[in-house]
Amino acid sequence: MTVMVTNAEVLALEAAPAQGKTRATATADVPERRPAQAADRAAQPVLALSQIALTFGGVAALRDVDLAVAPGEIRAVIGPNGAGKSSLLNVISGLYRPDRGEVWLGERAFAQVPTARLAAHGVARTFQNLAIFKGLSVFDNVLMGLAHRVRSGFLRQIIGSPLARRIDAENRAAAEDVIGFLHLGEVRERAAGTLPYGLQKRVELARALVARPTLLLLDEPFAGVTLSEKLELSEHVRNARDSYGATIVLIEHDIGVVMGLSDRIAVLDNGSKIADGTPDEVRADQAVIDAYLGVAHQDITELAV
Amino acid sequence: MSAAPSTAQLLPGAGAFAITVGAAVAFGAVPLLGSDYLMDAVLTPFLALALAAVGLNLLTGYAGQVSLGSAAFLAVGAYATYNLHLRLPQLPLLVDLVLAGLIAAAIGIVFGLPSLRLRGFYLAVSTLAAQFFVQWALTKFGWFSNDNPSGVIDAPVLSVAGFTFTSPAERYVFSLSVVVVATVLTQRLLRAQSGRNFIAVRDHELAAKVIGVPLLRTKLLAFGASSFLIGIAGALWAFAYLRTVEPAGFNLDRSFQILFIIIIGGLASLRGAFLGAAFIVVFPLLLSRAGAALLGGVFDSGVLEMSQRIVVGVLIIAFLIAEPRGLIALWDRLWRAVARPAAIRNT
Amino acid sequence: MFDYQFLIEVLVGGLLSGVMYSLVAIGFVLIYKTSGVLNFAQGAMLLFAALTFVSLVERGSSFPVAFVITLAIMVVLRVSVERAVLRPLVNQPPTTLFVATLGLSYVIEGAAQLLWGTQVHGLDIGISDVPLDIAGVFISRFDLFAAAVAGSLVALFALFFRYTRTGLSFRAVADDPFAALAVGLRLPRVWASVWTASGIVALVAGLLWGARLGVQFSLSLVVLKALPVLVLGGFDSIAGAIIGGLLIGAIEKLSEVYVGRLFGGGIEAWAAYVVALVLLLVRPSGLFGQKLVERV
Amino acid sequence: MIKSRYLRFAFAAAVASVLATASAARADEQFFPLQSYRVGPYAAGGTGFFGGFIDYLNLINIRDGGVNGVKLTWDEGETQYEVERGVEVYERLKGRPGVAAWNPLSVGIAYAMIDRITKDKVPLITINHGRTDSTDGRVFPYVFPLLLNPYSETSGIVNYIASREGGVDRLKDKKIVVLYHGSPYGKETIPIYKLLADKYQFSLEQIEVPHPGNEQQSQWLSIRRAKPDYVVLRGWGVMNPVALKTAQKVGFPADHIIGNVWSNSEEDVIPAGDAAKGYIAITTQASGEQYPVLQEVIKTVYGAGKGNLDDKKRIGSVYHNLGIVNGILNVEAIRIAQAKFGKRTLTGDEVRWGFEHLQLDPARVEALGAKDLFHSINVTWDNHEGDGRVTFQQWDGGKWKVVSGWIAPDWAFLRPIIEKSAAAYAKEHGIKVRSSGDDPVSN
Repeated sequence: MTVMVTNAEVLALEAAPAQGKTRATATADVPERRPAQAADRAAQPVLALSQIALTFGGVAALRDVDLAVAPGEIRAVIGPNGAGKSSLLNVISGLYRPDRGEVWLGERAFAQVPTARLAAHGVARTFQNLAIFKGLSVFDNVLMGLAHRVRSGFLRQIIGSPLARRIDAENRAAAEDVIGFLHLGEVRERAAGTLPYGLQKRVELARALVARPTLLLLDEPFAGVTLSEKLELSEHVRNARDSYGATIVLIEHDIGVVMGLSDRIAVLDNGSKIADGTPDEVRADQAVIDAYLGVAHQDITELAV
Repeated sequence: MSAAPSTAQLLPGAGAFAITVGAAVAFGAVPLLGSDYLMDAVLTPFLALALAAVGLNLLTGYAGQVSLGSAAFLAVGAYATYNLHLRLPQLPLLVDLVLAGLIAAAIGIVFGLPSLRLRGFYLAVSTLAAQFFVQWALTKFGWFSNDNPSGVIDAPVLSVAGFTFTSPAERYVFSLSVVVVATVLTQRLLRAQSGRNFIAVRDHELAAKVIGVPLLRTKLLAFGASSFLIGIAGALWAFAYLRTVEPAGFNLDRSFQILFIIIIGGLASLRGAFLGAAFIVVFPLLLSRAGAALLGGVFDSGVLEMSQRIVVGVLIIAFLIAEPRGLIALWDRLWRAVARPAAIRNT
Repeated sequence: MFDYQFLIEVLVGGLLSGVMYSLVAIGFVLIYKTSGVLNFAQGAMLLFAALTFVSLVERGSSFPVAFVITLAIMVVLRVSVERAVLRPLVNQPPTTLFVATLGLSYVIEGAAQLLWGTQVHGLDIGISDVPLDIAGVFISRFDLFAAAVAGSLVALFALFFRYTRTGLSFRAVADDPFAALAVGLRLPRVWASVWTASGIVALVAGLLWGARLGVQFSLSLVVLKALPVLVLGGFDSIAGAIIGGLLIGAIEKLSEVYVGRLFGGGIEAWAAYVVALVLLLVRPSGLFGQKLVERV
Repeated sequence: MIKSRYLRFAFAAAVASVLATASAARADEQFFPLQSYRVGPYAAGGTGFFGGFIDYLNLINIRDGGVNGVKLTWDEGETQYEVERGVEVYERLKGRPGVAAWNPLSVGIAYAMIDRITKDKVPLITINHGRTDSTDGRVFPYVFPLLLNPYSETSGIVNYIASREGGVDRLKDKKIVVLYHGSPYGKETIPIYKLLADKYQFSLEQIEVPHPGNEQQSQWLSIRRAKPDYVVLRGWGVMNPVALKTAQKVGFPADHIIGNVWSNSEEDVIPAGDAAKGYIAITTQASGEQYPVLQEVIKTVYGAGKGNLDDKKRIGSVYHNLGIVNGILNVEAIRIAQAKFGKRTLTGDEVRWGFEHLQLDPARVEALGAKDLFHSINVTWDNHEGDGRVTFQQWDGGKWKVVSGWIAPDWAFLRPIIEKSAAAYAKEHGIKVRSSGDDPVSN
């Protein structure tokens, strides 16, 4: 019975993109392209985790988790609270060092991903509890997403050497583009700290997108956001993949949104992966239902409101 | 500390106009009309402390690294300039100043290293190590003060390209030009990517790391640039203002004074540094002059001084309660209230 | 041959003076632990307490009477300061609060001198400083007395924290002010009582240091001795303040007596900070301070 | 913009009020600008010294109607013993008409003013302190370390210790420790102690006490290990009582501790309580109020309710008497200058001439009512110290008692050292060394 309800919710979502504010760029043909993309999933994965195990002082947060993310895919990782989703993302972005296993970014493997060079590897992420720079304006926040590209030293910046000016101009153009893309135009000069929560989430997304990352890690982007903002944000996430060509890994515990948005879903439950497949396969998977049944009533009421 | 829109943005036209008028008054009217007292006892110290506050604001206001040892870098700047001038006489004074600033920057970077692991008051109190060490070293090793038995150094003559700055007005103009140039360069740095990196490191160090901001280089640049500015301010304080200096003049009270200036003036704002310096340097003098003039007969100078100290203390607390973001926020609010009708009219 | 007897004397002297440092440090810890404020007016309040006590004694009142009156004045002063200065600034960043307490120290220093004059006062609390000679090692009676007082004060606080309700509320507020608020602890009352407790420590420290230095303006400079103790022991731990104090006292004396000669003496001032700094690089929030957990 | 308008208005008002008072003054008045410090760590010294100085000026005004009819006026500016405050008060008061001399009683402020007063041609008086080489009037025409410069004080202390040991030759193999305050004032005498140690073959150790000196456990433990015969205390402020208390703690006898001229006041010993009993200190002026000039101050000045000290018990204290003596020297210099230039308001340079001829033999000192208060002074154009003699006083727990006659430092030995250091200063600053008293002063 519980599944039925979520299904309705999902259908509503699926219909949304059709009438939603479609961007000028060619998103119209999205439905046809998706099956083709699924076919070449066997191509080199953008991200692959093999046998990742992580313990915090005896408590096993992750138990031998494998995950592969194909280029251009919206890959979701869901699971109840405390399932290890955020730990997984922190392992991918190098904040935690796994006890065992490796993280493959494209063709390079890391025992621990060097966080400082994440941006250089084309990886960007957002944070669960919103890591924007309150003291900077929205535009400057977005500009910060390209910090790793600024090769000119501080002296060149002071003098305003040709190199410094060229890089600055390129960055500003890219920032303008993303500001327009995520409709942040009218708040661009305001200090990020003064914006409502939903808008701040969008600024963080813009900052992650501006460097046109090959891999975009989203840590519960829909947490604490109103329903209408959820729709808008999922719209932006889909556009991010389509017009910015980013492969997206989405960590979320709100099943409704995820089902409609992601190509494939992995389900974690207290540290281990219990299911991995398309939204339909996962929805039918008994292990997933049992895991969620345990917490189902709580999630459902939240959705029903 | 959100960077409130500065006055210039409110009245774009007025900004440029205000700067030109300000420059005309500062460089022209004041030196010609102002009294020796005004320049030698009020404006020159104000400029030196304002430059030191600009330096500390860069480190504490923009980059979020609290430092209680800024007086040590004032001392390094003063003693380095003295020794460069003494031991390498062929170098022009301006080169001495820049080199002294670089020496102060180098020492600033060394004492900035703990900031990679320490935060908040642990970092602040560990910068005290710089304060006490530098003060001890300058008194202990006679070489720094040319083996003067008491460790006091006398100011070299301030001469640039043949022109000597001796009278209070000339020394004032010399300090003013150095401070204006240094502040403009600092502003360019803070408007560029490095400035944004500072604020990023202050507001969310982890996010800054993830998006590729070089934490080590950014923090050390903050310490280095801040100590560079404070070093030059120290040289101005010693040679344009006091013209003789002893290490005790750069004690902990001096560090606290500079911290007062940027907190009262307003963190992460260059104009805040100047406003704060005006409050901390000029206001007590005004208070003591007014006190002496009005109540001179009734109380002796001691009682006046103590009551004046209470008034300054109370005002500091009152300002912090009224506007935690400092005078600059009060000033901008005042300006916005005055300028709002004007702004509407000319947009 | 190496004079071990002298080494013991330096060590004991260092430890005992370290106790005096931790006495001052505890005044800081109490406030920082419960409200995150580094109360730099503690030095001025220490001076004010000692000055009030001495002036009362000189005006004829006996020690106990003067102690009680001074205590009352300190309580009133601390509560009003907490109410007038700290509460309006309650959620401001630590640097703003730090500077507010600096401003407060100006006010108190000015008021103390206006009220009681700028004269220097002797304070004899009846404990002679003629050293005990234990097997050739000189140990000062005064230091032992000071150590006993500090020790009993610390024990008192430890018991107070562990077994009384208000003590428990202190610890709750220290751990998580919002949670404490949620369970209905009246935060303002806790902060007022914490400031009073730290006022009592300031009074005791003021009398002990006053007896040693004489009650004069420079008494407020004693806080500089407490800062390295806080850094080493951790800003928010009483145990850290005690052990940190002992360590800093010993390190200061040993470094000055044995290593000072190489640097030409006078290294005491910065030696304590450098040692605290080195240990800090190993443990960024002091030996006993709460580790700063950053929620990502 | 609003701010600076307010600023300009405030200054105009302040300057106007200052000018008003000045013009109203009658023609012949001699003005003393005072950079006093009545607040902060050194308030005890400041209130005593400036209290004594003002008391003596009042005495001259009330009793004699000024110096030969020229009334003495003064104005105080608070400096809290901080150099930049001292400079600010200097800039504020230097413009007043008839400035006689500056008496800052602060090493830091004195150093900062040497260039300024030389340019203004106004004498700077640093009684018992200041730059030792400023004794050489040929290089420092406007600076007067009257009575005692730090080197003479050192020589006086060593001579006193020698007298207690039964003669200079008995100093051989004695061990003296100098405990000095970690500041320019404290370090000034390091070289001269070394020279005297070589000369008299006594072993010497100099230990620094970091400012403010409120904790000296390690210094006194080193002293206990060194087991010296005497400890010279070259302290200032809180360092003095703490030194005496800690000495008692390590069992060092107080009567073998010799305090220098800035560790010799009641305020330095009272806080130490019984630990100070027996402690001996050098002084250029005895303490106590039994001297005729003190009695007159009490009768006429305090009698007329114009006494500067609020606590009458401090009359006759070491600092108060130092202020009185400093008053006597300033007034007599003016009297001597008036004899040459006329009984009117003198210029700074004329007062300088007065100081360069300030010779008060014991008879003249007695006529001034200061017999046994201070010995004598003999300033010449090239010796700005004036060969002041010193005496030693012992604290008996209640007051200072003089325990030695007037002792003369070894001036002959010190003079060449002073001239060498002054010559170096002259070379570094391009000052022409004067060859005679009437030489017009260069720069």
